[in-house]
Amino acid sequence: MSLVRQGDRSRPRPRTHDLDAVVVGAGGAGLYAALELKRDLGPEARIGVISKLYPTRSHTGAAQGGVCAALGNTEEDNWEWHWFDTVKGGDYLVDQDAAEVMCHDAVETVINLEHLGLPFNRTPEGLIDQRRFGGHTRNFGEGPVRRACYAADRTGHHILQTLYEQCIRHDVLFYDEYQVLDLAMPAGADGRVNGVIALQLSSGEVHSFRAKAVLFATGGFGKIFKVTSNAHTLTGDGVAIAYRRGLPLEDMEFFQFHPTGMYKLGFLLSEAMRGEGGFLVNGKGERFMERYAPTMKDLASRDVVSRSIYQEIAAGRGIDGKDFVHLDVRHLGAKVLNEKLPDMSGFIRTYFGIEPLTDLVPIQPTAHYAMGGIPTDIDGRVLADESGRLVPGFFAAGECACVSVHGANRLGTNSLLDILVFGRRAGIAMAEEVRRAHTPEPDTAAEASVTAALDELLARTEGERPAVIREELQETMFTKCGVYRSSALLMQAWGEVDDLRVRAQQLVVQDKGKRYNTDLGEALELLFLLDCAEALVASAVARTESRGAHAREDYPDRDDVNWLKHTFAFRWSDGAPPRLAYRPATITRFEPKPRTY
Amino acid sequence: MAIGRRIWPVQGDPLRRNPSRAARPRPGEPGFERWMWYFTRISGLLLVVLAMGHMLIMHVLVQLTGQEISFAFVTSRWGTPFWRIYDLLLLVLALVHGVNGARIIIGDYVERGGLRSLLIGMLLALTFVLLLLGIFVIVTFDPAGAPAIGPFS
Amino acid sequence: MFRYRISWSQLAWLGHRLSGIGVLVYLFMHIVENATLAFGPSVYDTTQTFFRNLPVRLGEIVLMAALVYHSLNGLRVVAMDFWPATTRWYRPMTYAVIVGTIVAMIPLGLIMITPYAPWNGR
Amino acid sequence: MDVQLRILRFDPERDDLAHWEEYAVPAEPSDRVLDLLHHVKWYQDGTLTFRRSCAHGVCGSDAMLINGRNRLACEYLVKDAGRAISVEPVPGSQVIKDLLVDLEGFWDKYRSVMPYLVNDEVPEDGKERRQSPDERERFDDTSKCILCGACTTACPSFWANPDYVGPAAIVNAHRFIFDSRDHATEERLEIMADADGVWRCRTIFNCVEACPRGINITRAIMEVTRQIEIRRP
Ligand SMILES: Cc1cc2nc3c(=O)[nH]c(=O)nc-3n(C[C@H](O)[C@H](O)[C@H](O)COP(=O)(O)OP(=O)(O)OC[C@H]3O[C@@H](n4cnc5c(N)ncnc54)[C@H](O)[C@@H]3O)c2cc1C
Ligand code: HEM
Ligand code: SF4
Ligand code: F3S
Ligand code: FES
Repeated sequence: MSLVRQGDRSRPRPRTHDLDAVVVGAGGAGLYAALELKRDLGPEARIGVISKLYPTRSHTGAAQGGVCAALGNTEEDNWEWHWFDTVKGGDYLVDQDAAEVMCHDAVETVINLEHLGLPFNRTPEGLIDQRRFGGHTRNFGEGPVRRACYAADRTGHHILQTLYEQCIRHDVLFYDEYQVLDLAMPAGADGRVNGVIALQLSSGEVHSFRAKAVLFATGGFGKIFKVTSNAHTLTGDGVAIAYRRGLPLEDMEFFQFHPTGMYKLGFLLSEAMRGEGGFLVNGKGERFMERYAPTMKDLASRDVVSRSIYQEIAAGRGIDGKDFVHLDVRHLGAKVLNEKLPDMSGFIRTYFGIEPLTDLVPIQPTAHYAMGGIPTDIDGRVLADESGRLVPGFFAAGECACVSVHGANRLGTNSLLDILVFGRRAGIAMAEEVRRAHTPEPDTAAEASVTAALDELLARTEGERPAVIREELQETMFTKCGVYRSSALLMQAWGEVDDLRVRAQQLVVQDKGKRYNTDLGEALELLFLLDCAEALVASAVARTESRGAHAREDYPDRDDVNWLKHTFAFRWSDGAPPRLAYRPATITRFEPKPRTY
Repeated sequence: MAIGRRIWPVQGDPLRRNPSRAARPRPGEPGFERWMWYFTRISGLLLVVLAMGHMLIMHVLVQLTGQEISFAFVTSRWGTPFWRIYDLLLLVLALVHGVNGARIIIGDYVERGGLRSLLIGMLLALTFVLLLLGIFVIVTFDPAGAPAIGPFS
Repeated sequence: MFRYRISWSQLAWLGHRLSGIGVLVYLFMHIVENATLAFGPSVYDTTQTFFRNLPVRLGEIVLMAALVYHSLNGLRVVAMDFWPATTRWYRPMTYAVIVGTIVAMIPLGLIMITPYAPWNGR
Repeated sequence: MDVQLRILRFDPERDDLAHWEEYAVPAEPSDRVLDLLHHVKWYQDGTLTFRRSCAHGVCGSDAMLINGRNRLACEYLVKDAGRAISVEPVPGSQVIKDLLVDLEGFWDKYRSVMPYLVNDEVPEDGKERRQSPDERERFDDTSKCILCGACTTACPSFWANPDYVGPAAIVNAHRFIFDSRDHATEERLEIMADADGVWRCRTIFNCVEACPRGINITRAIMEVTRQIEIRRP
């Protein structure tokens, strides 16, 4: 066997790969960008997709409910209504120019997906079928509208598969199971990003990828919370890497809690369950959403529903006085449950061992989606600071980016739309960049520092295991930085996260091998999580208002005078608290109004 | 504990063939495997009648009617062309069906290479000989006056 | 491979393989045996008496069982090959084949064993 | 309650041969086997290696041989698995480390069946192509595949002959062969008719019993076979 035995830690020189463009992350955003790049630049172009998971394992595949576009296939609809809903749903922190682009391009993008092969459910006439979803309304808020295009409750699965399939067809190069650890940003090249440094998981070797344009589409970081719908691998790698490189993170304080997570497990029960007619009941058997949102009821936007659940629980009206309520879907009937929501029904049967047709389903809000992330313009170009200066060669799209089309709270189905529309636009913008840019130079300093950091981690024999620290972090964030926040809780959380960061400098990895060292991988991911948590808490402490998903007990009102602006958090220097700066939200058509549903 | 070496031959370098890319469809081989697939199924259906019929007559009916299998018995059956054709069909179909099956089984459990070719070669040779022998016996059998001394003596 | 828990349908396939090979081996021998026909009545009849005893008869019963099983299961396979929808009932069909073989072998086995059975005074 | 977890361990950097190791893991009946593996990895032995991501049966990362059957560790609960649980890597595959096997061959086969829609004609009005609900229903079952590999690695025909393209790849070919929008059916059928294609299926049904998505794989294989008969006589 040609293997390096344990104990021999001399690392070979990094292997280098020269590509035209490199995409990090093979979720919906990354794959669509790669596909557009390939279609734009032609068969000769070397477009690489690096992913720490096999592409079809990406979390886009877990998305269920649908992707919205004002196709108007089942009832009248208009993309401007969609635009309004998005802005209102985001509690007016949305950049309206970006949301306009998204809602307008939605129609064409969804149709393009159909052309690529996505098996949408169909209407009897053979058109793409649509259904209701939370926060989506007719005629600027009059009542619910059918806008979510769907493929059973596997919309994300089909988006992911369809895009992967077409990437295979167009011969995109896939580097599967490589974990990106750093950006190549050689000093003195006007801050240009021209590649990434990655760990090949199968061999433990450090590889260096050079490219004329780099896209980050690494997904979210829900794993900073204890109860979350996110996968174990959603650890904010891309977000943290950008942050460490001195780039800002936008609106990190806004993290969406989805109202219907499975109790304790956190897995998501899609909003489609309510879209099809399911509703929430409290311990007294009341449909309590009628009180909080008289028009939209259970289909009000997610932050509203999640807060309502917490208020019921706080008032002692949880089931048996505990911290959960029930979702009632019994009346939907076997046909709807088995044909339109087969996977949801399956989850309930498998993990709770109960029958949704006859039993009430215990649910609890679950950490779901990061509205914030790496700031970009409408073509996925990353912003270097609050003034709007760009980072040459660097792009971001998907959940790890913040365009910001979701503002303070994302509407259901708008995230798949975000990854598609902006993944695609980023791809097109990158093709432009590739044509313009010249051959990149290597960043040997980054290579060396990644190798050194890995060696140091592996060499340490005493310290704490990552799992312990991660567990404490998740507990802290969930209880002190969750649906309801307050100055006192946030300050506690801040202190604890700081402590954990210090302790994490002494992480110990038990596995000293090279091949598939997942122990090392988890340690690295914990460090990424800690960075995300730090930026999140710091941004949340500063925002003294309640807006969208950021609900503060001590500042219960929205404050448009002082806070109609995006937070930009910068990593200052190790140890010091992040520096915060602000950038006004773009308002074009819809003036902020109080938000009711 | 030595477990399943054959199942997990950990050979060589763990490095992958990255980047992975669209595999070109393999060139379609000529459809031998396909025709044998059909042949197996169709011959199988015919064999239900032929083989089961044969077994029922030779082992069950004979028993029930209190007869014994003897030269005379064979003479009486092969006196009519119907049974000769019947047995001829049975012979050819069962042999080809069964031998093809055996070929597949060898292919499944013997690694590609010399031994596999050798075994399959031997199988085919044996089959060929037996097929000729069987056909010869059925076709040349003379019910009227069977010779006291056979052609092989 | 050998630690994979055997399911009924996997067993059914294994049985199909074994019975197929068994019948094939018998067929090989049968052809050789029948070649004695070419040597005339006396040779043939002597060889036949050779085969009239209990062990050979038991072997023939096993052969019968193998063939019955192989045909029934073969029919199941052919049905699923040509009418894919029948795959839905693969489990009941597998049980039916196994039960069917056993049921069919009771009378067949009894008839075949008759001449050598104790109640026939041999 | 403690569960006895037996794991077949193998690390080529340290071991010459695979060996069993036992762990006592505290567990609730509602815990998944994946939770037990995590417990071992996080608090007992950090070197335990396996793949996982979503933890609720949608990504297909964690197919392994648990209690003698291929299943997803995240979909198998302790209350069904019992108090003595054995976990091994999926059979018929090259083990890279512990429960993690080499899947490159699996993906190569998947990619070799043209698993993508081929149809570059777009309706003149620029809208979606029409497809009736019935036409959509035709390939619904096979479109659920998450490429976990549980089926292919449970197939005795594949164990015997690793060149067999395998049920997972056929399922994904079926997904497109029966899509009314596709234009490359003939080519795909030609690939399927290869000597190592559908003919290697011996209707053993281990695949169906292993599939976490409940896909009737054998039916799909036989439907593809029927199409070869009909469309490529
Ligand atoms: C359970 C659930 C249900 C949802 N349902 C809906 C819905 O119905 N509608 C809707 O609109 N949205 C929904 N969402 C949200 C939406 O699915 C996600 O926001 C979106 O899929 C994110 O896609 P992405 O492309 O940004 O990233 P992901 O799909 O998460 O992909 C991340 C990729 O990055 C790779 N990666 C990460 N780190 C690294 C690294 N260091 N090196 C290399 N590669 C790396 C991963 O391997 C992966 O390929 C849902 C989310 C969840 C969790
Ligand atoms: C009586 C009616 C018969 C039927 C309906 C029948 C049917 C079949 C079928 C459908 C197969 C294919 C199985 C598969 O691919 O999974 C098969 C295989 C086989 N048959 Fe038969 N058969 C019959 C008689 C025989 C006879 C008489 C013999 C022996 C000479 C025989 C020997 C075999 C062998 C060796 C195989 C290969 C098994 C395998 O590949 O697993 N069969 N049979
Ligand atoms: S068919 Fe089923 S078992 Fe096979 S890869 Fe797909 S989901 Fe997994
Ligand atoms: S287990 Fe294998 S033989 Fe066919 S029915 Fe399934 S692919
Ligand atoms: S971890 Fe995703 S399927 Fe089990």
